[in-house]
Amino acid sequence: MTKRYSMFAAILTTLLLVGVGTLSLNKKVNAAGEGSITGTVKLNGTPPHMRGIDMSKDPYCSKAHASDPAKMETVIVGKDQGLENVVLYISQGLSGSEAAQKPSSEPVFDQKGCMYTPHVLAMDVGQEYKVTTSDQTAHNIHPEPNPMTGNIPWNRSQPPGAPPIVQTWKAEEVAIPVKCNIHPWMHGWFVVVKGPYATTDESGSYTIHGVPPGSYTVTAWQEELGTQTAKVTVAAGAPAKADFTFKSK
Amino acid sequence: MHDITAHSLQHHAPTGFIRKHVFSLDHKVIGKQYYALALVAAICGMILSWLMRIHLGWNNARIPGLQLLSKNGAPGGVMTPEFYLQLMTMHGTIMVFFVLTTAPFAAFGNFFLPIQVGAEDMPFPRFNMMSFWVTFVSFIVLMSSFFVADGPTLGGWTQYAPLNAVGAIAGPGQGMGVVLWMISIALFCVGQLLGSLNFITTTLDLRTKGMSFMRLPLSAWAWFITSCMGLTAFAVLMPACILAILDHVAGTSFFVASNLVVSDQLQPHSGGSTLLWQHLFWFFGHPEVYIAIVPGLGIVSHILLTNMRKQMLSQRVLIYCMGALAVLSYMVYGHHMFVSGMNPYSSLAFSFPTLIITIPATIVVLIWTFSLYGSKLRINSASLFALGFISMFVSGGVSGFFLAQPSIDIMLHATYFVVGHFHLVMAVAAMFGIFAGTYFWFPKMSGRMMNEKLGQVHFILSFVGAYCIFMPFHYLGMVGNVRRYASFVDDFTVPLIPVHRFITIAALITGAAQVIFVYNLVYSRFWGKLATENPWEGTSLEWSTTSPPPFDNFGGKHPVVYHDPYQYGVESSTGDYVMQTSPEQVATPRDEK
Amino acid sequence: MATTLPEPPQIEKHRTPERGSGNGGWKDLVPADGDLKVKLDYSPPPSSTGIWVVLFAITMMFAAFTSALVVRKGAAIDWQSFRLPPILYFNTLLLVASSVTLEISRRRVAAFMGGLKAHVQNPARWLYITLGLGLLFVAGQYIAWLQLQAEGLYLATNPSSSFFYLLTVTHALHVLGGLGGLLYVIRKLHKSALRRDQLVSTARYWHFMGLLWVYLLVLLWVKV
Amino acid sequence: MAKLFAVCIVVIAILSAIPILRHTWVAPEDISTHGHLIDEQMSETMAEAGIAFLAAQFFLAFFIWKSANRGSGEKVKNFPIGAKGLVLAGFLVVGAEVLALGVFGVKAWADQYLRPPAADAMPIQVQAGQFAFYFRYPGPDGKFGPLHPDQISEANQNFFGLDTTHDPDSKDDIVTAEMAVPVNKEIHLLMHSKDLGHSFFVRELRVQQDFVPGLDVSLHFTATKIGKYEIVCTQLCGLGHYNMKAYLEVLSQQDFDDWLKKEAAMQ
Repeated sequence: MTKRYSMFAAILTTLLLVGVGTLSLNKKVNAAGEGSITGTVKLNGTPPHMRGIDMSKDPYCSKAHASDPAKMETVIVGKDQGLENVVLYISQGLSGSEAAQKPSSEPVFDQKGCMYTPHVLAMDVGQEYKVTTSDQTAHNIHPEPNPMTGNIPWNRSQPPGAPPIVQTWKAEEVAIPVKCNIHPWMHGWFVVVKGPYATTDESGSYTIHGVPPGSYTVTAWQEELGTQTAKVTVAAGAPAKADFTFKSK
Repeated sequence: MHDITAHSLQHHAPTGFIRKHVFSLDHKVIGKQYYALALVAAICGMILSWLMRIHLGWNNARIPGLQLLSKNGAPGGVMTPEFYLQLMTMHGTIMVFFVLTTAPFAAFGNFFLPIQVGAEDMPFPRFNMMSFWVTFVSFIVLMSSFFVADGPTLGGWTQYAPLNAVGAIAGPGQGMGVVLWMISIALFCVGQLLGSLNFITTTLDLRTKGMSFMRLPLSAWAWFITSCMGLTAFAVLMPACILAILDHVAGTSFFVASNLVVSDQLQPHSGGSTLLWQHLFWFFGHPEVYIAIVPGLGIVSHILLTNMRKQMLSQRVLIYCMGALAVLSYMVYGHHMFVSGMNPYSSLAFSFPTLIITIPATIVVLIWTFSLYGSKLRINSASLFALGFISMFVSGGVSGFFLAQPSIDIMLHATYFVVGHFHLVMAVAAMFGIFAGTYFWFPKMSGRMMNEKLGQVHFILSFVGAYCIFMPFHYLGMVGNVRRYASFVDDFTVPLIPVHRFITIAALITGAAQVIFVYNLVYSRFWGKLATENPWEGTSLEWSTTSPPPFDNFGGKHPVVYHDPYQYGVESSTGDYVMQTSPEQVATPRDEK
Repeated sequence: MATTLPEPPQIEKHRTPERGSGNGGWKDLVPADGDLKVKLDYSPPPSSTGIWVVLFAITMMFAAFTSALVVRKGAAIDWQSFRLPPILYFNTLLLVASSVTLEISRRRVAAFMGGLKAHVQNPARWLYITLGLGLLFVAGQYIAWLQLQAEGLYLATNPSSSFFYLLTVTHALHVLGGLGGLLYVIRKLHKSALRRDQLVSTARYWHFMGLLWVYLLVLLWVKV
Repeated sequence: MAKLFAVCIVVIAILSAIPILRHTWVAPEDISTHGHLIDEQMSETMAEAGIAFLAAQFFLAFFIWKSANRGSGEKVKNFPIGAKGLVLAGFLVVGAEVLALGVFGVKAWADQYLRPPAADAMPIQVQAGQFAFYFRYPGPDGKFGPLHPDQISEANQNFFGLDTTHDPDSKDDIVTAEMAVPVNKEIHLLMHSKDLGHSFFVRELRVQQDFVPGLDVSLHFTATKIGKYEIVCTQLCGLGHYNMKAYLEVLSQQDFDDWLKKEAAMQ
């Protein structure tokens, strides 16, 4: 008896799974119909002083910055107060299946002139990201996630000419600090979110693509100035707008 | 524990493969097992050193296939700094513990100590068996750390605190790797303690009729002295390892100080003493070095005597010197810590006994060298390696002059000078002792002779090669080239890279030469020509029994000893020597008494 | 309890010099003229030498722990002393008592083996008592640990507690080893295959455990 | 074979001695006031050790050459000076030698470690951490502010964990990544480790000292030659050990003051 029941249950679940699968497929198919969220992030107030970085410890690094001295990158303000490196993501309103979609592009975290480019790297949960090095000196990459989240810290070095390191994060976390112990000033962030996300460019503007119609809460995260949220409603085709303004401390 | 004596009283040779060859109670089989373990370990250690040398010679060169050894450690065959350090740590640990301690002490000692004192077996065969198998397990545990998450520890064989206790945040291998290392070494200590227990009781209680202490061969003396050192040293290292494991796993703070911020994270420990680990470790660590070399002294003297066909100028002095070395080795350990932040006055206090150690060492060398005068030296692989041992011992010893002085140590500490020093005096010399012992005793252990020609080729290559590798280390050190660097980014080290390449090439060739030895060993084991009872015309007890000896060593009867060892250069019915067991009376050439 | 003993074993004679192994080596020299004036002088059987070696190793181990404690406390700013659980003193009594009972049984068995008293009633009894006392001691130590944990003092709470657990647990483990030895002796006795030196070395080990514990207690009392 | 071996020994001994005699590889020139003591000690030891080394190797080779494979007819002889003579020689010669070395050595060591720094020595704090050194100058007030390990953040370049908002002493402290010192001025170096065991080694200064976590040690030296030198770590501290460096700038008093101003402005 029980055997037969379990058999029946099994068939049912498979059917369900197939159904869900096809649904989500349909979503992908009419991705054209999806909306997007765009806007700008600005700083209100005088930009804080970004202290210079003395790289004399490693001659290779200091040579790389001989012409333009390196500065800290915690708050970078572009033209008309646009804030760079702010990560925007949808904190509420996404259904599980929508959140589960992976963006196609693979985020790349490069080590260049003993600095991280980009300084902040946003990615989706479980999405593969790549760590590369363009330097002729060895770095070690040492992300230190919060142990509570279930993300596992790692620490590996990348000598010149070593192949890229490809990794994923298994849990949502805003944000994971990344550092290089060999060059203590090297510091960056991994921002791991569910669903679509965007990072502001030097003018502070951004666009989150691939947002299905609906109303959401968008969160903007800045490493120094904290987070802000805004409610937006996305209609098919028309991009919704959400601007943010951080007050400088 | 106690019924084992009873067991060895009614001696029956075991039947059945397991009891005979695997879990054997026979000291001879256990000795061979130790030898095999040491051989495997030595090969592993040598391969590791090759990889290190290649990396040092040609930085960031792709070593094809290296990524198979460790995917993360050598992505695409390029060795990462952490992997270099992991290889270095494992090389040191394997060589010091599983080769230099097991081969001359545990392997040869197990096989020949009971025979040389005229006993049937060790008093506690079960402990003896345990001692091997515990050591074996500890080796497996150590090697297994290659296969855990981020590889073995990179802390060096000294495993300084607090690097050994703060965990994975301090770097790859500092998580599971360290724990496995500590467990492995703690187990190793247990194994060697059990071994020392057997060695000491054998020498004290199981000497046969007529075998007074002064009639013990020098090798037996060396093993006895070594086991006394081992008993003291390993009994201190084990607690230290336990403390370190607790610090690492249970969050205690024996060695980890308060307010440490590793990689921007404040550590939870409080108030531990960093120097405490160094004191405990080096209290073991320095005697350990002598545990590696003293058996060599004994073996070499034994072999030289047999091949010189005359007595040493004085056997007693050699014994006293070995004893003096053993005692002094506990008073000098602080010379590893001159610049460690220890009280500068204690640095001075430690430097004088260290300098004094050169006196017994020098006397040993003088006795050896000047005893050669007027001898009828027989040149064979064994005696060659024994003589090579002397040369190496001297070369490595004189550099001790420098390191014994705190003021000079300011300049040379932690440079390649140290590496050259301890490799010559401890590693190479001890290895030569092992080789000499192998060529000398192989007939007795296996019943077959080793190939003499191959042996001599192997010797000359090893001798020249060893110097080519380790002499340049001293020069590097004098320039100030710091050891334990994965690659040389300092401007001034760039002109030294050719030297490193030379060393690397020499290391590869010399290493390859060891293949001859392994081949010779394996070939002779099965197809070598049969050995007689006493191929070298030796006098000590091991030559008065068949090769290989029967299960109870002397075939039921018990040897009676009539002479001091080494009655060479006399007229007797047998030739120019008298066995210890022969009652024949001869005029001893020059008696010491 | 299997206490019926068969015939008492033979009176122990010095074993014949013919066996090389296990009976102690011959210290007397054989003069080179070859005639053997062999005095009946032999070193003690290995087990009684061996036990001293073992005890030495254990001493070294605890010496290392002690020096660690002294250094660690010397360097410490974070050392918090605490009151030792009173039960420890009771345990001490137990262990001392066990030493006494073991001594009694050792003499009885020795006399019994020596055949001086052919009909000692059940020489094993005192061994069983010793065994019981030893078990009680370990149990008592366990209770002491429970009490400390009830006070919130765990292994990693403070260096003082770390050392307390470290020393007491290590000692307790060694005591358990001694209990094993006792069981072994009892078994041998019932098989009437016990050799005197086996009992002697077990006794030495046990007494040493008692001494060691007293030392540790003083150490903890002074330092912790 | 014996003769080949003997020749090998001699050749190797000579070859190993040549680079020493020709000073092919020597330590970089000494730029400190105490360094010459160490160098002298070094060369004395080199002379004695070198002679011992060569003598031992030559004797060994000679005896091997002479006594190898002698005919069965010949008798074995003993060296005229018996064991007693050798032991005596060992004790007297080597004993005197090492004793002399030890005693003279004390001078160099004492100058570096037993003599307290001069009262007007300039204090500089160095902090070692994985895998870089950072230096702190007390600034005009000549006082170092307290350290707050919980506030250490390399991301914000607060390497020492200073609290400039609350500690007045910290306000004017100057934190730098390279170490500049005025020439011919005694420096009192206060050594502090942030995380693990490290070491401070400057070859030209003839200075090496470990950092002890949880225990601040100090060091003093006087640099006598203007130039740029390397500070390296010699205590295995992790994967970046080989690249744990900083640079020591020995400047004229004038340049040093300017440099300090520049660094102060960068804070």
